[in-house]
Amino acid sequence: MSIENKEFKPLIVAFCCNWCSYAGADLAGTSRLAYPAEIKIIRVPCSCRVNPMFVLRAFQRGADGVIIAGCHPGDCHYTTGNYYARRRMTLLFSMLDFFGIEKERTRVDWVSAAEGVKFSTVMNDFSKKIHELGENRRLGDLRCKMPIEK
Amino acid sequence: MCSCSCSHEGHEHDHNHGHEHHADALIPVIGVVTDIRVDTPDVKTFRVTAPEGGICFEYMPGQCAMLSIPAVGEAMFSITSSPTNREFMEFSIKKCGTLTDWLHQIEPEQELTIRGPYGNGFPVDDALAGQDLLFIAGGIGLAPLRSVINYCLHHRDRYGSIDIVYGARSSSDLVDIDELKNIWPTLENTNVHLTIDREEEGWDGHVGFVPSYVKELDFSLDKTVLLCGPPIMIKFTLASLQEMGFDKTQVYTTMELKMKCGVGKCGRCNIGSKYVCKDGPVFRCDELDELPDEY
Amino acid sequence: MQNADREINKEKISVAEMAKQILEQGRADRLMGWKRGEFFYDNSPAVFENLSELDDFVYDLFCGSNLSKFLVKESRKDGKIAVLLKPCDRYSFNQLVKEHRIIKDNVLPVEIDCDGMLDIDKIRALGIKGIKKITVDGDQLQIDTVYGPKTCAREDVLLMKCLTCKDRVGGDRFELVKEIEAMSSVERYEFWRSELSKCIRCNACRNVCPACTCEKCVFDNDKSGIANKANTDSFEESLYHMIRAFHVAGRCTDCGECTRVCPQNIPLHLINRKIIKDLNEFYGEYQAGEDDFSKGPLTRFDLDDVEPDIVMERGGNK
Amino acid sequence: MSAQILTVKMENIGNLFKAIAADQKLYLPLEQAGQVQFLPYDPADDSQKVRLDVLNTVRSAKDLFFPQSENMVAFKKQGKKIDIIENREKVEAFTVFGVRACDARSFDILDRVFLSEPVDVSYAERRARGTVVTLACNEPEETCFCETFGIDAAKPDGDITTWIADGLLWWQANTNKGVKLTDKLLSVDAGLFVDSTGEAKALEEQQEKIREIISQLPLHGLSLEYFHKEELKTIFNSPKWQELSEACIGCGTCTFVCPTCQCYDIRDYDTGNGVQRYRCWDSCMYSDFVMMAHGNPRTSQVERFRQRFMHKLVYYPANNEGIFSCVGCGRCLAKCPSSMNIVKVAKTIGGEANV
Repeated sequence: MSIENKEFKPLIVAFCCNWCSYAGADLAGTSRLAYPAEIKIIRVPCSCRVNPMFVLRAFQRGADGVIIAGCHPGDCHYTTGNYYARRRMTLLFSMLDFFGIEKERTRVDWVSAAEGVKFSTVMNDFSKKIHELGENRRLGDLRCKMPIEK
Repeated sequence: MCSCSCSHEGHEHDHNHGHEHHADALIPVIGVVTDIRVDTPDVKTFRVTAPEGGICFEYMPGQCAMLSIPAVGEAMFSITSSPTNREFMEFSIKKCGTLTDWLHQIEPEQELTIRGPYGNGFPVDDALAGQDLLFIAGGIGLAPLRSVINYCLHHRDRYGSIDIVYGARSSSDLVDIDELKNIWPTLENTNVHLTIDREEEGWDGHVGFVPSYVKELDFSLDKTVLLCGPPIMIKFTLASLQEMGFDKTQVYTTMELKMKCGVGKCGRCNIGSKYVCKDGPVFRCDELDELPDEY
Repeated sequence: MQNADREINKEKISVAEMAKQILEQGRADRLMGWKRGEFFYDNSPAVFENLSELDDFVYDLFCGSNLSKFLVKESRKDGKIAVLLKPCDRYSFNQLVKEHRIIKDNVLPVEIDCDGMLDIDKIRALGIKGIKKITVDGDQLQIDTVYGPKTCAREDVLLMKCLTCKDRVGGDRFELVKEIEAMSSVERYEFWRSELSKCIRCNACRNVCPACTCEKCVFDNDKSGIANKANTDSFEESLYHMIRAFHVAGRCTDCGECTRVCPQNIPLHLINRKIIKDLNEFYGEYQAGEDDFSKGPLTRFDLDDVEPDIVMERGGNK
Repeated sequence: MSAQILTVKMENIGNLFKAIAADQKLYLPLEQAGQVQFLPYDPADDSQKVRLDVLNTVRSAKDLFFPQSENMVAFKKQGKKIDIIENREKVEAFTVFGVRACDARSFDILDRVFLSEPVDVSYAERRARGTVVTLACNEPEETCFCETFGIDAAKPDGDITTWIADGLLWWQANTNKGVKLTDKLLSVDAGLFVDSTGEAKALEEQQEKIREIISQLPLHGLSLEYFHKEELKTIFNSPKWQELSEACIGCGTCTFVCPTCQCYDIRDYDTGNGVQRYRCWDSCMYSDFVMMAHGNPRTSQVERFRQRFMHKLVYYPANNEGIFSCVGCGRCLAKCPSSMNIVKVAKTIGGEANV
């Protein structure tokens, strides 16, 4: 495949907590702050809802980067969800790094409902990183990328 | 000459293989669901034709076909229609798993994939020829037998008397087909005996389980029996028949196990050394005795 | 380690004698131990119900398998079952009790000594074929083979898990993990590709793992979308092992069974050890299965835990 | 058939591999991360390590004819329409070198399944296009019992048989396919082989040596006499299955390393661009093997364990003139996590004959 010749259009999956980050995204939108269109937001009830399987699943289906955004520690709608998510994701990302998956492809950030500007900055920044890294080839299912033909 | 059954558009064979070319028995063809009929609250009958009309392949009564919706599932179903019907094939399917749930919510014109025919079918042209036939079915068990009944009725002169005993949990669970109510009972030398498990308002027919009803009906012992239904019903009906004096060699039944390939290679549907998809699904009851009890 | 209601070999009698006494004195109805195999090295886990069955009982240098997982099923049967636990197996046992996977009241744990178990695969890997008999001679093994006598150092053919035994002062169990961490990202990727592409998805690592006791595994669940039985591409080779390692994170006692049983000799324990090493560094030393009550590191938290970007800052080349 | 015996010096064996690999894929027992597998040989890659000293590859040679996973057909769904796209991989000619006598016999056992009507197309194509070069076993292991099945490790079957003796590789073609490959190699490099027909004393001595070793192996004389179809129900109902299966952890190791296990699954994978239907090895040891919507006829590991050994020792022979579905390669003996295997089963169930 001649991916080099084509302009790289990344696919970024952002798991956003319903109470803070998703509202932050809303605020960014209503404040007319731009963030890249390649970021696909998946709303989750809490950052803690993000099963490590979700992250791998996103990579399987062709994501080039995965970011999880939740309430700031201490501000979780369910009191403690993001604390668990923090431990879990730290460990997961470290493990992925151990497998040789570029560590810049994964990220966790805390964005509150009032931080529309932060949401836009974080997403722009993350997207820039992924653009620099290029296509994810180490952790993706080839079958999902190639068209089925005879 | 390519003898495979797949003849629809878009299917091209690579004939450069020369002498090694074989039709791939695992590759399906397209079938179109042209009509869906609700038979009972959880049974629907699907009418399937080839895209250009007509049946998808030749088959014999009692044989099966693999139906599939890609990415949903693939499963073996007995062909309910008689091969004498050249216009369409029918499948009576009970809602009980992933694929069947899906099939129950489709609408006409839906395409599915179909491959077959698989299995041995009933010995309609040899062992059954010239015999008085007794069909005993319970619930969805009528599906495979319906194909045989209609085949025999089509070739009426080749067989003796035909008796059909059919039972279900309730009157609404009796498969609601035209033949059962309006055709079979009216035919000469053909009797239909219906029964339901429990008393019900508005039901003036027989009430009771199939095994005991069969005994009550007190058939003459020279009949050949074709038996199909849930495993427990088969077991008790067979016991009743033996009590009446029938020999196991007179009774044919069909088996059901998990199948994947349909051609006796994937290793799944064996009972002892027999594969249900290839050596069955029709077994004479004395043959089953030689097999281990694992079904 | 909690020692209440446990059998401990105080009088230093042989393990076979202990097993006999337990059944003889009716302290348990059944006993889980090891049964002599076809050769001298292929002992199988087995349940003994009476003294005559104990004729086949064996406890020697080839009883590496961890019996605690069998108790998930066995402790749900009628009667009491005694189980022989080597020091390292106790951790798995505790962990399973903690997770309520073993019904504690139905089990009599019997603690037995162990000097390290041998790995027949390692002996074979030295090129020693047609093995007929092994005698221990100090630090050396005398191996009688179809092709004449051979020797090797005992240390070289110990099971992986015995090299860094938790109950002895051993080597640094994170040594290899550190080596891999020190590689560049590409090297790490190449290392795991080469190892994991050997995987035949036989599920032995999962089925033997005392921490893998889900009633229905996600990889067996057709509705999960990942229940593929074979590795049809490189992603699946990795996915299976990533998910499996992560699912036992914080619960893995580092018993080493996954690596012992892998027919392709994939060093699966390295993934688990990486996670254990991280947990220790981030959240303080923790040994799963040390006791049967404490909360694991992933089921608790601190307000000032490290942030996930610590991964960016530490270890390895970019 | 040509009885011509050719030799090539072991130090020149690389030339032989290069000559074979010149116009087709050549599979050799190569080392990968410490394990030996049949992998494609690349003449340009010096880092590849050929291991002719290792007896059993973990994955048997059946992988080359019946791969662990292969695409069958794909579908595209659009509304109510379904398109069938045949995208099975085209099989090119290939040669596999270094197959042992047991694995070579396993192809005959698989043939009886996959080449019987209806013929399995992809297996048949691979069989037709694959040339099997076998290698005699100079150093059999204690786990070997191929002799039980009438297999001669000193003279394996295959399109071409080879031996290593006296610093030489001895080469003898057995079939038309074997002769064709030999002729082609000679046409590429006339000096590749030396004709040693009539001077095969070293070879005969090596064969004698192998047979001598085999007669001394611990499993020599293992008898499977008890296992015949007349005893099917007795064997099936034996109470011993319960204790035999106790240690079984229900993994698929034995089935996946076995050269004769042939069960497969057919699965669909939704790639997002279409649905790929593929088939892959399956194991009767798995709990979902015969699971269907209305239940599972084998609910415990006892039944699953019994199925595997009944299939090998009773069911398969009942359908195939008494031929067992086992070749005595010893992989299950070496690889089972609980050290359960067909020999233990044979000795426990078919007791008397083996005391």
